[in-house]
Amino acid sequence: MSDQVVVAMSGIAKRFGGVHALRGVDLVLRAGEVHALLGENGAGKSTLINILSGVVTDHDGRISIGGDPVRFAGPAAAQAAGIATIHQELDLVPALSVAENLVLGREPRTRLRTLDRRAMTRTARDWLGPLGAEIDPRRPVGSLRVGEQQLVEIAKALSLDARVLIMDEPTAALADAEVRRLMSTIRALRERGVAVVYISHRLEEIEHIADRATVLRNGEVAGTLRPDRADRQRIITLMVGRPAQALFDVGPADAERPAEPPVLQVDDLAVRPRGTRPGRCEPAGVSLTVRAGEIVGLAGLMGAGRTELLETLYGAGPPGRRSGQVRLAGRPYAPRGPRAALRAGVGFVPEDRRHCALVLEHPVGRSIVLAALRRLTTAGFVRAARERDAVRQQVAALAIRTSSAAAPVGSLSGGNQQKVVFARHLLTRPRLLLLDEPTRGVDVGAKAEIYRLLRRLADDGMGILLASSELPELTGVCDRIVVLRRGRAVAELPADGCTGEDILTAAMGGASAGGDDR
Amino acid sequence: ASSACSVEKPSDGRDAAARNCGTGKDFLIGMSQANNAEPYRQVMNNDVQTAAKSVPGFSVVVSDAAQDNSKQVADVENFLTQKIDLLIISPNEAKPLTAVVRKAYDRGVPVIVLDRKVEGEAYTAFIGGDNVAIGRAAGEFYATTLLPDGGKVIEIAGLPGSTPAAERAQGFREGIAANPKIEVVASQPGDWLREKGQSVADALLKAHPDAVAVYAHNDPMAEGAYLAAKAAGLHTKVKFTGIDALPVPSGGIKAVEQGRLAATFQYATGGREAVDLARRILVDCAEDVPRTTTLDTMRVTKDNAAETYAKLGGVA
Amino acid sequence: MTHLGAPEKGSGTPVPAGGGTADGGDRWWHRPGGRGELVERLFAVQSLFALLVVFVLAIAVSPRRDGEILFLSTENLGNIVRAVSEIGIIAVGMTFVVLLGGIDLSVGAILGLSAVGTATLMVDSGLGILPAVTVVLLIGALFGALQGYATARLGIQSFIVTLAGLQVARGLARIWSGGLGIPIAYGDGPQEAPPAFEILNGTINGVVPVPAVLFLGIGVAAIVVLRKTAFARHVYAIGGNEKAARLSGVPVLRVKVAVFAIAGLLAAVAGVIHAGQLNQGSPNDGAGYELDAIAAVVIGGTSLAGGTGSMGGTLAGALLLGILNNILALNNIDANVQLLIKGLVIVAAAGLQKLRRSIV
Amino acid sequence: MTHLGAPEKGSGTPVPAGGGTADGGDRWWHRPGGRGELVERLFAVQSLFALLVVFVLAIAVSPRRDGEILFLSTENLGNIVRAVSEIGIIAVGMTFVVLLGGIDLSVGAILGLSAVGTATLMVDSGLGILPAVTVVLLIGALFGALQGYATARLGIQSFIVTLAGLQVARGLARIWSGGLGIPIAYGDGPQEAPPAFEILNGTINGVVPVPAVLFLGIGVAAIVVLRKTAFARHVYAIGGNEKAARLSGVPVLRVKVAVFAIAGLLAAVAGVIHAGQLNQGSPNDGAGYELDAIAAVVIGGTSLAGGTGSMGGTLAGALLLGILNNILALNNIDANVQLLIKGLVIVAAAGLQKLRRSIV
Ligand SMILES: Nc1ncnc2c1ncn2[C@@H]1O[C@H](COP(=O)(O)OP(=O)(O)OP(=O)(O)O)[C@@H](O)[C@H]1O
Ligand SMILES: Nc1ncnc2c1ncn2[C@@H]1O[C@H](COP(=O)(O)OP(=O)(O)OP(=O)(O)O)[C@@H](O)[C@H]1O
Ligand SMILES: [Mg+2]
Ligand SMILES: [Mg+2]
Repeated sequence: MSDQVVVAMSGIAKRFGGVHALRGVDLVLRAGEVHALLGENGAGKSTLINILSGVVTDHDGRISIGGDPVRFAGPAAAQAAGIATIHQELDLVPALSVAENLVLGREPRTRLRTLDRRAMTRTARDWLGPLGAEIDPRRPVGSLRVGEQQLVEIAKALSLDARVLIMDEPTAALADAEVRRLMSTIRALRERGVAVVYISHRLEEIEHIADRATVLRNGEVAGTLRPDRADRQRIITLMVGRPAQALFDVGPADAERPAEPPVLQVDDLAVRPRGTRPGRCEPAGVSLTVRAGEIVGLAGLMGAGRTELLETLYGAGPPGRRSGQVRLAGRPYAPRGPRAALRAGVGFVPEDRRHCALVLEHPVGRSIVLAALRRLTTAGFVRAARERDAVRQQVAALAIRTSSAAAPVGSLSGGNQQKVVFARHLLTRPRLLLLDEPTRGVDVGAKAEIYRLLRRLADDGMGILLASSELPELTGVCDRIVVLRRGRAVAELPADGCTGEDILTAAMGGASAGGDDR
Repeated sequence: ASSACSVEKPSDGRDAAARNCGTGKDFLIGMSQANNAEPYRQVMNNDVQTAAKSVPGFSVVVSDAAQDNSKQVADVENFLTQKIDLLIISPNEAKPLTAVVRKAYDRGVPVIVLDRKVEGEAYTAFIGGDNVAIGRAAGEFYATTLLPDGGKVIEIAGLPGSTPAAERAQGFREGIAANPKIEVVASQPGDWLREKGQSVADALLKAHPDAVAVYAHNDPMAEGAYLAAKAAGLHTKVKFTGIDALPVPSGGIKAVEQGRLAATFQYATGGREAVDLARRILVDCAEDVPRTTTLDTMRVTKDNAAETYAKLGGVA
Repeated sequence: MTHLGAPEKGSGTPVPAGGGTADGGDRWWHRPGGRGELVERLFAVQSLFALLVVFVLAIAVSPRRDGEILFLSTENLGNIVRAVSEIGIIAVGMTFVVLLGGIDLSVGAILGLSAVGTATLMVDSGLGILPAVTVVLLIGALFGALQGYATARLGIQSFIVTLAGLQVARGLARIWSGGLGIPIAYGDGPQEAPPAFEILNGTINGVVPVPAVLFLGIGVAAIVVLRKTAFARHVYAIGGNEKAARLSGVPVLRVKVAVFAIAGLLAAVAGVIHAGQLNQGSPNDGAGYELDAIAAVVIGGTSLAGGTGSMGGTLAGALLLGILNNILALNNIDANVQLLIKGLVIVAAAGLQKLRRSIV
Repeated sequence: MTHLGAPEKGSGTPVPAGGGTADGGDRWWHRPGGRGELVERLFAVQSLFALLVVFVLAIAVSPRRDGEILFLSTENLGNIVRAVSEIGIIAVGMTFVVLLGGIDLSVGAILGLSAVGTATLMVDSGLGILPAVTVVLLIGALFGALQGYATARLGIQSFIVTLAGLQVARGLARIWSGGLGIPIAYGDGPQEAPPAFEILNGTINGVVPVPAVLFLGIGVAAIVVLRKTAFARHVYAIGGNEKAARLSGVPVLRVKVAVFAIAGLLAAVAGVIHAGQLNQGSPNDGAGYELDAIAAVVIGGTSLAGGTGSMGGTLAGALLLGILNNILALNNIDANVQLLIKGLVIVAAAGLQKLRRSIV
């Protein structure tokens, strides 16, 4: 790290209506440093980097780059100034190919001013390769998995060859192997003198990679520190403003409890969908049991078929032929759609909240009650008082940070949006809750809240099936862990004494795992 | 004044026209209609079809250009592809259809033009009414019979820009000139439509509560105006006249008969006359059919309404 | 809900900062405080506000006679509402469709078909008012439902389905009527309609036209439906994000079919009124009404992208268009200039809507 | 992965490490000879395929006279292409707009305005062909650009902006022309247009109508633009995900303005041709052309949601509509029944497009 200041932001403030997202933040980025931005959901991290990347232009305060004051008119201006950004939400054009997305806005041209497709493909290969992404550049982005799309976003930002690289939760959709490759890529950038802004709620990543960290709280700087020297408890305290409980201190599973009856029994479930659905990995022989009061984890590499399994159990998979047996509370269970699943007492929190759960313009309250309207309705009319109580309870129980129940969901921070989806399905009082990466983008404090909540729900007799790419989450929260590989359940591990390495080994297919065994 | 490229040179179609005729043969007649959505034109189609039924060997196909000049050109071309024996056309507008009518005529297809003219001489016969004369007849009726003591008149005109609208307005003013006490106090287009006539009359009767009569350029608009006046309780004070006098249940003759309109003025469709001409050209091989037939108008009032309705072949 | 009770005391539950949930109260439920709230309140009634502006302007430019403002006479006001009642009723149905993220181009043609049906069934088939109207409304609803099914099931965009539906309905109307308007005469004889049907042409207390009453009645009912029912929540949800709605258990197919059926039904209602007002069922009537209805919906603040909007706005939008038409006609503005002015007002009204979003 | 059909053999197939996508099956979209490719290839030319089907059907049902298939006569085929040339040219511009995720309802009115302009400028103002046409095309492009600016800058949906634009353009055309068609007489005198302009009514080699040549020329040029330029990538990107495009530095405002300008320009081109073909500039012409053009675009496989579609499809769609119109007329189908049939064909064609997506 040199001491050369690349970017200096001072006195940055921004209000959205009545909400103070930022109240006078100073931030200095030096060449060759990885600068972490930490903070609770809604602390103002994304807003700050949106200002730096020219997305938000009407703010107070000054920005200077290399000593010269600047004022960006838009994203293009920031890019031209050497600032590349990976935004928190995936923003790619689904119908365009990987290569077209990568060079969008600065397409290479031939001498005839026409598109130079060969150069485009080459660029894409060059930047995707080091990330370990074997993605054909001609594939439409819409056919990629979320993780692959995330890699494309990263490659796209890298290809700008910028002085400043901003990454807003780049690993939220990535599994372990990809995260490791990304870390080495970032290290290489640091060597080249690039200033990296790194936002993540995974503290272990921060400890691993960051040189300095700025902690935001309520739109203000709560402190700056060196993550490798500070202990985790101190970071968390800075973030939330008071000492916090340990993340995985969820209280012990009630070991004394008699074995509860199974809520969900899956026996050799397999699905053969009609037509071809590229990129999907449907269940191809899954057996597992979830008992009442139990939290069962679903582990696997990216694309192992966790999402597809949950979707199938929720009746949201593609149409096709099913084989095997599924029982819910002892009765045969084959939902024709999400509606039937909900009625049978199954809830599902999907992993992609923007596309699968939320309407950003709709009010928080209405978003929360959507799936449970049946219970709040008499003769087709929604009972206002019941609705209000239900929303209040959920907002309190999940500590959703919103200015009002009428505020649009889109005005909430990412993590709080996730909690809204969570609340929606809790409100249906499911006996079985299917969770797909439920804490993606949720801050540490809130995560701990959610974990405690899950445990409480389980103790009240709910069965929970939790798919996650975060190994500590699986080992810390679950009672048992089922490992998927290519749509099959290949191992079942007790959470007690099971390590991340054990899970990875099983997920990769035994000790010989290495990728050369295809 | 044709130019380079290959614009068809007029060939002499006169004798070709006589080529395909005689008794005992089958004839396909193409009827190109400008817009079926106007009741007047729908009745014209019906008249042509009914009249053709009584001529042995005649079969008629009707196309609807839906008020689109280009579509009507294509319609005529498709008729030519089908090798029709005679073309009856009621053009949407004159100039745009002149070329394709000439093309048909030059190929030896006799052409009878109905209602609206085309330019030039390349057609066999024209049959149509005289809108200025009709407007004048209406004006004279106002001047002498309806409002001998004068008064304020509201005009609800046809679609802005259409020739009949202009001519019916002009004729009317010529007609009322005889009585200087008659004054046209407002004129708004009702686009030939009943509901437009109604809403325009709503506003105009409001703006001119002392108006004593409404001169509408066609019967549907007159009926619309009547409805508006009725809603305002003015229908007994104000008199209404229309134009067209179609012999159909929804037409103006019935409205006169039932007392809603004081009078209407016939604008004949010419359908029967066209088929008659066609018979003379195709069956009788007549060479010298009249080049222009101007259809007379007729004033329809309560006195002659029932009788006229029957005479024009209206169904009860 | 036992397990989700009040936040646990003392267990470290983070209290939402930033004045969030703590002070609770109804204010929290309703709206955020502060400047945003004020602006939002102002704009929530904004299409009403625009309506007011146009109303005041109309008074200002209205021609006068003997000191009387012609525009303001009870009769003229009644006429305005009567004149917009058909478009207004259609616009109510259109609002549901647009909220769903769709569009319905067939409503004008359905109006024509229904007007023909009303006249034919009463006059030629000799049905009574109730059976005739019932049949016509059923046809309209069924036609709409079929279109909804085609969009929802085959996944074809509603623009295309209803563009085709427009042609089909128009063709059917012309075939049914033989291409000519069917006049409605009143009386007890054969070929005559029950005189009671003429009520559609009448007024209540000699002031308020019956179609106007129907329009406002339907409008108010629709406001209630849209505010209070689960069905409306489903419509908004589908319009906002169909996939999310499906995953939340919304019966997407059923809701879509119902919405298009409502649009068809209301177009048929407008058709019955049309026949009653004009004493005639004409197959060519209603052409272009769909565009006016859509304009009313959009001026009322409902987004064509679906998912946001209100019914009150649509009513205000329809009335605004009606006043505009009326005042232009009262002032004898040239028909072509009227076209220009109306075009510009539509853009201005839609622009105002956008302004709102960017301020709040 | 095994999603291509065959069940997985040998349950022990190991996973590629670090992500499951490396298996060859995922490259279905270019794997030579794969089933996916075949289906995709088949459907890529699918609107062409539909065109072929309709063509063959037309031959089969064509009336014959003296053994000659009337449909197939050179003259008839020429007529078909000439008849669709205006709609086709408009549809080319419309394709850009629809790819962008917008819609342009004003093109028919712009056609009318341009036809009036062409006639007036040549006949009344005595301009030569080149200056007159240039002015008209500029007006069309400017009108489109203004609409594009209004949508892009004020954020009003293009449906509304162009609906208003339709009224404004129609009003201007009527005012400019005095409401009457302006006839074009040829000659060298005053009030006469240069005879060379009549070329638009002529044929090349006595066979191919000039408007048809223009249509196909513009179509091919548009195909090239859409395939080969960065501009086209930007259009697709904005239509697919406007926010992503903006974040990538695509000049969204400029692209939108350009696209609507192109649509206006091409509508003006169609207007010039229209005036040339009909020897008249009539202010009411072109009404409803926008819907036909949109139908051609959608039948050609371009999604109204924006972001996906092709220009070749649009050309095929326009020709398909032309053949349909022609064969229905040749068979003397009743005008009302024609309406029904066309409606159903449009839905069927759009349904076919959907089928494609769900199969591939
Ligand atoms: N467009 C907006 N309109 C209104 N309020 C907004 C908007 N964007 C952000 N906010 C508010 O600004 C605050 C900061 O949000 P921001 O997205 O910066 O948080 P964050 O630190 O990135 O959180 P997370 O970790 O959940 O992503 C939050 O209170 C949020 O509700
Ligand atoms: N071409 C496609 N068509 C439809 N759905 C797809 C496609 N590609 C990916 N998906 C779906 O997108 C979702 C996200 O995939 P993601 O990249 O998150 O995989 P993952 O969650 O890591 O893997 P898994 O959950 O299967 O272990 C999955 O439901 C996947 O089935
Ligand atoms: Mg954020
Ligand atoms: Mg997943």
